[in-house]
Amino acid sequence: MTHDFSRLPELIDRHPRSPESLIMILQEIQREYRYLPCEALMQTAYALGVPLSRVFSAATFYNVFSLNPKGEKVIRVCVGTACHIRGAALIQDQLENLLHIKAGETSEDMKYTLEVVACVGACAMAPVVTVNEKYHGSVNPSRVKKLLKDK
Amino acid sequence: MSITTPQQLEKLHRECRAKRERDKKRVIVCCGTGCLANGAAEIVEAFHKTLKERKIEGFSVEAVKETGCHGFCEQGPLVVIEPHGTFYTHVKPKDVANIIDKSIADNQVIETLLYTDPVTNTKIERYPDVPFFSHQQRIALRNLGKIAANDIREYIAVGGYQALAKVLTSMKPDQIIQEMTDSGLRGRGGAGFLTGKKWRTCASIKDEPRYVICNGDEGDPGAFMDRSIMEGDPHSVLEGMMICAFAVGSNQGYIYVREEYPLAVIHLQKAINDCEREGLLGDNILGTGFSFRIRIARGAGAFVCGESSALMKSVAGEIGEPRAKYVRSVVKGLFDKPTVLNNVETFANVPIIIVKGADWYKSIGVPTSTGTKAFSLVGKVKNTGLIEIPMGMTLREIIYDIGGGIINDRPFKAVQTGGPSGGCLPESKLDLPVDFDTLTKAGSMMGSGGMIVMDDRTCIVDLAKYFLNFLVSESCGKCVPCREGLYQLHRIVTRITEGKATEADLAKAEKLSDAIVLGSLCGLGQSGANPFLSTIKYFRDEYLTHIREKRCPAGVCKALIRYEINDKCTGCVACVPACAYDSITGEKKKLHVIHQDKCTKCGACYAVCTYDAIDVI
Amino acid sequence: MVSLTINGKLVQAKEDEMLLAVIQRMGIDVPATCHHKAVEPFGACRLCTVEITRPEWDGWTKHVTSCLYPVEEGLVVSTHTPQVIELRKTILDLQLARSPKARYIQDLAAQYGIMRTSFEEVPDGNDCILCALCTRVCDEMGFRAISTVNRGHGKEVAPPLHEAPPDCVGCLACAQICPTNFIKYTDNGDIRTIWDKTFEMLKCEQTGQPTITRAFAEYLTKHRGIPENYFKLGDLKHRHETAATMGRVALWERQEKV
Amino acid sequence: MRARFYVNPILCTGCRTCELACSFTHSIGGKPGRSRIYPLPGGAPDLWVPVTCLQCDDPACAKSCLVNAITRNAETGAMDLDQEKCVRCMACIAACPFGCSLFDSFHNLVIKCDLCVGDPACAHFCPTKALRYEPVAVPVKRSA
Repeated sequence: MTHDFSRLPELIDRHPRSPESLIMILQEIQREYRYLPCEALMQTAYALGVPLSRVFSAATFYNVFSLNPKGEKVIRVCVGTACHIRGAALIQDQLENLLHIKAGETSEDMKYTLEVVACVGACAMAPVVTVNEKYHGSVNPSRVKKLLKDK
Repeated sequence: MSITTPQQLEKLHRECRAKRERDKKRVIVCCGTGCLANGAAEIVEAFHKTLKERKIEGFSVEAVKETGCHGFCEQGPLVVIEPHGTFYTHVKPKDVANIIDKSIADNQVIETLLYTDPVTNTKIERYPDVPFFSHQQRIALRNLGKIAANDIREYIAVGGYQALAKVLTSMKPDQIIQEMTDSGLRGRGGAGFLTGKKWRTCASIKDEPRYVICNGDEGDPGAFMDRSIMEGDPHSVLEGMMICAFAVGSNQGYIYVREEYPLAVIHLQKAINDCEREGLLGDNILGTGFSFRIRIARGAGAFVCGESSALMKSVAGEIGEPRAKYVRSVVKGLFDKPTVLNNVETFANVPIIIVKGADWYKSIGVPTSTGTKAFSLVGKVKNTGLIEIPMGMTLREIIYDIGGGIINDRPFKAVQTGGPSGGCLPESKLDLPVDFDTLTKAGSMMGSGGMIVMDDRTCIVDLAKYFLNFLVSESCGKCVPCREGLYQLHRIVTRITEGKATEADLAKAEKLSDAIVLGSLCGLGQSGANPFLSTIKYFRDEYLTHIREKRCPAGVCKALIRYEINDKCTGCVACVPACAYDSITGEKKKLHVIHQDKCTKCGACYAVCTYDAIDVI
Repeated sequence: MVSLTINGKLVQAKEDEMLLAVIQRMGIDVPATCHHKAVEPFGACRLCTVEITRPEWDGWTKHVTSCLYPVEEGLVVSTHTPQVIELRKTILDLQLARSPKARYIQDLAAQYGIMRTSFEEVPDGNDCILCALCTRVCDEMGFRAISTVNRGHGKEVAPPLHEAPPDCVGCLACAQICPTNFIKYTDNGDIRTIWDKTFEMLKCEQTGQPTITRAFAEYLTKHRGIPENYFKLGDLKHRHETAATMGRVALWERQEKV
Repeated sequence: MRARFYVNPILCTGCRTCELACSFTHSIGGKPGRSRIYPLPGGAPDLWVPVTCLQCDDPACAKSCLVNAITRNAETGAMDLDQEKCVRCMACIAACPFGCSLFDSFHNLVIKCDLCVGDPACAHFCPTKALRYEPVAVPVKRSA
């Protein structure tokens, strides 16, 4: 997959050039490209004067970052405690089945990425599924298919 | 124009308050994450659109306020008409025109939108009368659902930044710390360390610069109090931080917000920008010579970053591996400098303590745990949502009076507090008062405030497995007891849920748990065995049933159950498409059959069956 | 100087010392698999945990990792209480489940009476015990070429992007410090390979004896001010040159005297 | 520093007693170590030079050591190598222009002369006094 990396310097320049900014910059890059391309890691390391090993270490430590491109729609099943006891596992099971991918994977056509997330903080509406930034509360098995259809 | 003196602030406060009072009616649309998920944004839009077309005497679109979370997320989207307090639930965009015509223009109440009390089955008109709210006492959450979250003037109108003006003009740092100490406020992040004591230590260290960090990394699954405060009342957090900064002599603050809360970041950033514009953050605040700035640091998805030393590493742009805290972070914290780290809710409590005084605060709650505590009451309880109660209220009052009891009136089984590191309390402990020390003594903990209620359909062993799985995936992996120990403990508990364990395994798990508690480096590891230890303490029988009888009484552990269709089946075929594995067959209007060889025990059929025709055996 | 009691003996220690240093100086065998004097204490293996108390604590005790705990006046330390021994056993048992074939861990575990792990062996286990000595020594030396990646149970030591690390100079410190010899390298005198990166070896211009990698020498020249020409010869040839020079001087001095 | 190590090649007979003394003094576990002193031909017939660490004032070994394992011993004046700190990167061996940081392949250790913590065995046993360890008033400047 090729990318236009011309926006990288701009993303990096949104934050002060100090090691403190590392995680913030990686987040900008993740938002822009939906993953962290190698090129971006190297440019970030160079710009901040941080060793590449540290950048890679942070990129693999935190959940948000992904070294593989994510799909157009990132579907996150909240498996927080409240969601868990209200049947999040079942929702996850259904989604895995419908999309033919396991949690953490991306469909071959790059349309969907399925993830589980510890808690999105919408526990009162458990179980919760988010599609990109949109929250869907009180999801039940019959609503799962609909989730995939609408935008 | 920026505010440069306390007098100007006072003047602005009077102006804003007067403006607020001039509004005859105010429409409050809850825009917390819960209500947004249910379509609150569309409601706001509908108000704007409809009000463009219709002119109502003495009511403008400005009186429609988007506020933070009311707490009663279950019933969202919520609309409240002030000052009467008419409380509408489950509002849809199509209801908006009706609300404007009837309730705003004509003072009528729309019956169909009112909340129905599940216990008495009556409609309740005003929201303070709803039992969910009437049993609460809101201090940290005082402004949630009252003021527009994004408007600094609204905050100033209700007395915001008065506490800041008070400390800057009439109090010495030492007096502030003394006030905090006297109030008995304990850290709301979970450990319950005395806030005043922490500030005093920090202020006494002869090292500069000092930092103030607000911990908004609310990682406990099942908790969202801090999120609601950051989204709904960001200024109270900022004000609390400013007061703390003045008290300990700091000029730089950070708010660490977890990745999953993008809205909180937006609202906090807006609040910071507004404060900088108004001169409440920056150099020479209110002309007193005090300078303070706040930056937001975003988490990137790591539960362990809720631990103070890991959080500080993360703020510094490193990976969140905790360090041993033989030198406490209040002495050597961020960038090895003295650092006060408090939780969002703690900071939100600070301004009101300054305004109303330590004695007032101390009068609430119980002597060792003063004040109130916010909880997110979730799980299998009828009224789920965000609540704040005085310390000392019993679990039973919370679950049954505020929460309205268990869904479908099933039997109560356990309540889990304190997140993954906390514990489960059984029915026999329901009359315990909720405060730091009592919960700890009972084998659970206050934690940051997640309160998850479970009924008899929740398997305790499965729950322990769930939490252990969470902790294994969230362990930073630095120290052996946590990395390897929790992994092995999870393996043992998993074997129990699969019916493959023996009683010797149980003994081994207990011994291993002791080592994890004793040997781990940070709080995550040291409390990492709690999901197991606290459940085995009160629910040993359930473990033994899994081991000896190879049976899961709650019908949850897949390896130990099977689903079967009983003769209540009407042949409605609802379950057939629900089964993703084609394991249910049967003709319409005839008894259906589950083919056990294909069944993966996902429970989809059980979830969709409305005739109670599927048994879990 | 501070004085403290360790296993009943009164000992003296320097103020900024850590407990473990004093314990080891006394010849007490406390295992510590993530400890090395070249790097800062880390506190990851937890094997050096000891029990501490003070007379005024009224019998209350706590457990601390001795590698990270600074000595204190009047501290009372016990290194082998039943509880501590039990903890070490469990930790070694856990390490053995991850690294069943590592001799170093086998030997340590055997000392504590554990011949094989009582836990499930970790399916993707290997000899790496994640003590992070390699990454820490690399940091300490200033290269910061490798790091731990991922977290929790999936943590491992790896070069960035799992490719040849750009900052590595092939000094082998990581491989040398590794207590289980997990970090592999090859060196045939001409070429050294570590972390999938290949390095040219410098050789003595006269004897052909290989010394260090060219990249390492260049680093030392650039950052440590070691003249480039020092690296032209191996140590043997250097000694011969030294002898020749000193010999000339001695002869010259003798002639002067005569 | 109270004493200095003197080498007088003129007196050296190449008897190699110093080598033996050094090896045995630095034995580990009963096994003699590699010697840290070598009498080598001095470029003239019958001229031998015992080559050992000069304990330079500005030593290349310490500068090249990235973990600071080589430090000056204030008592003896020697550059001491802390074996517990050494990570065997061989930088000091490559950097020493006198070839006096050595590798003991038998014990897998980097070694160098430490003046036997103030009583060098080589000087002690040298039959001709070609090696001497004697008090000095003013240290002489030398550099690598």
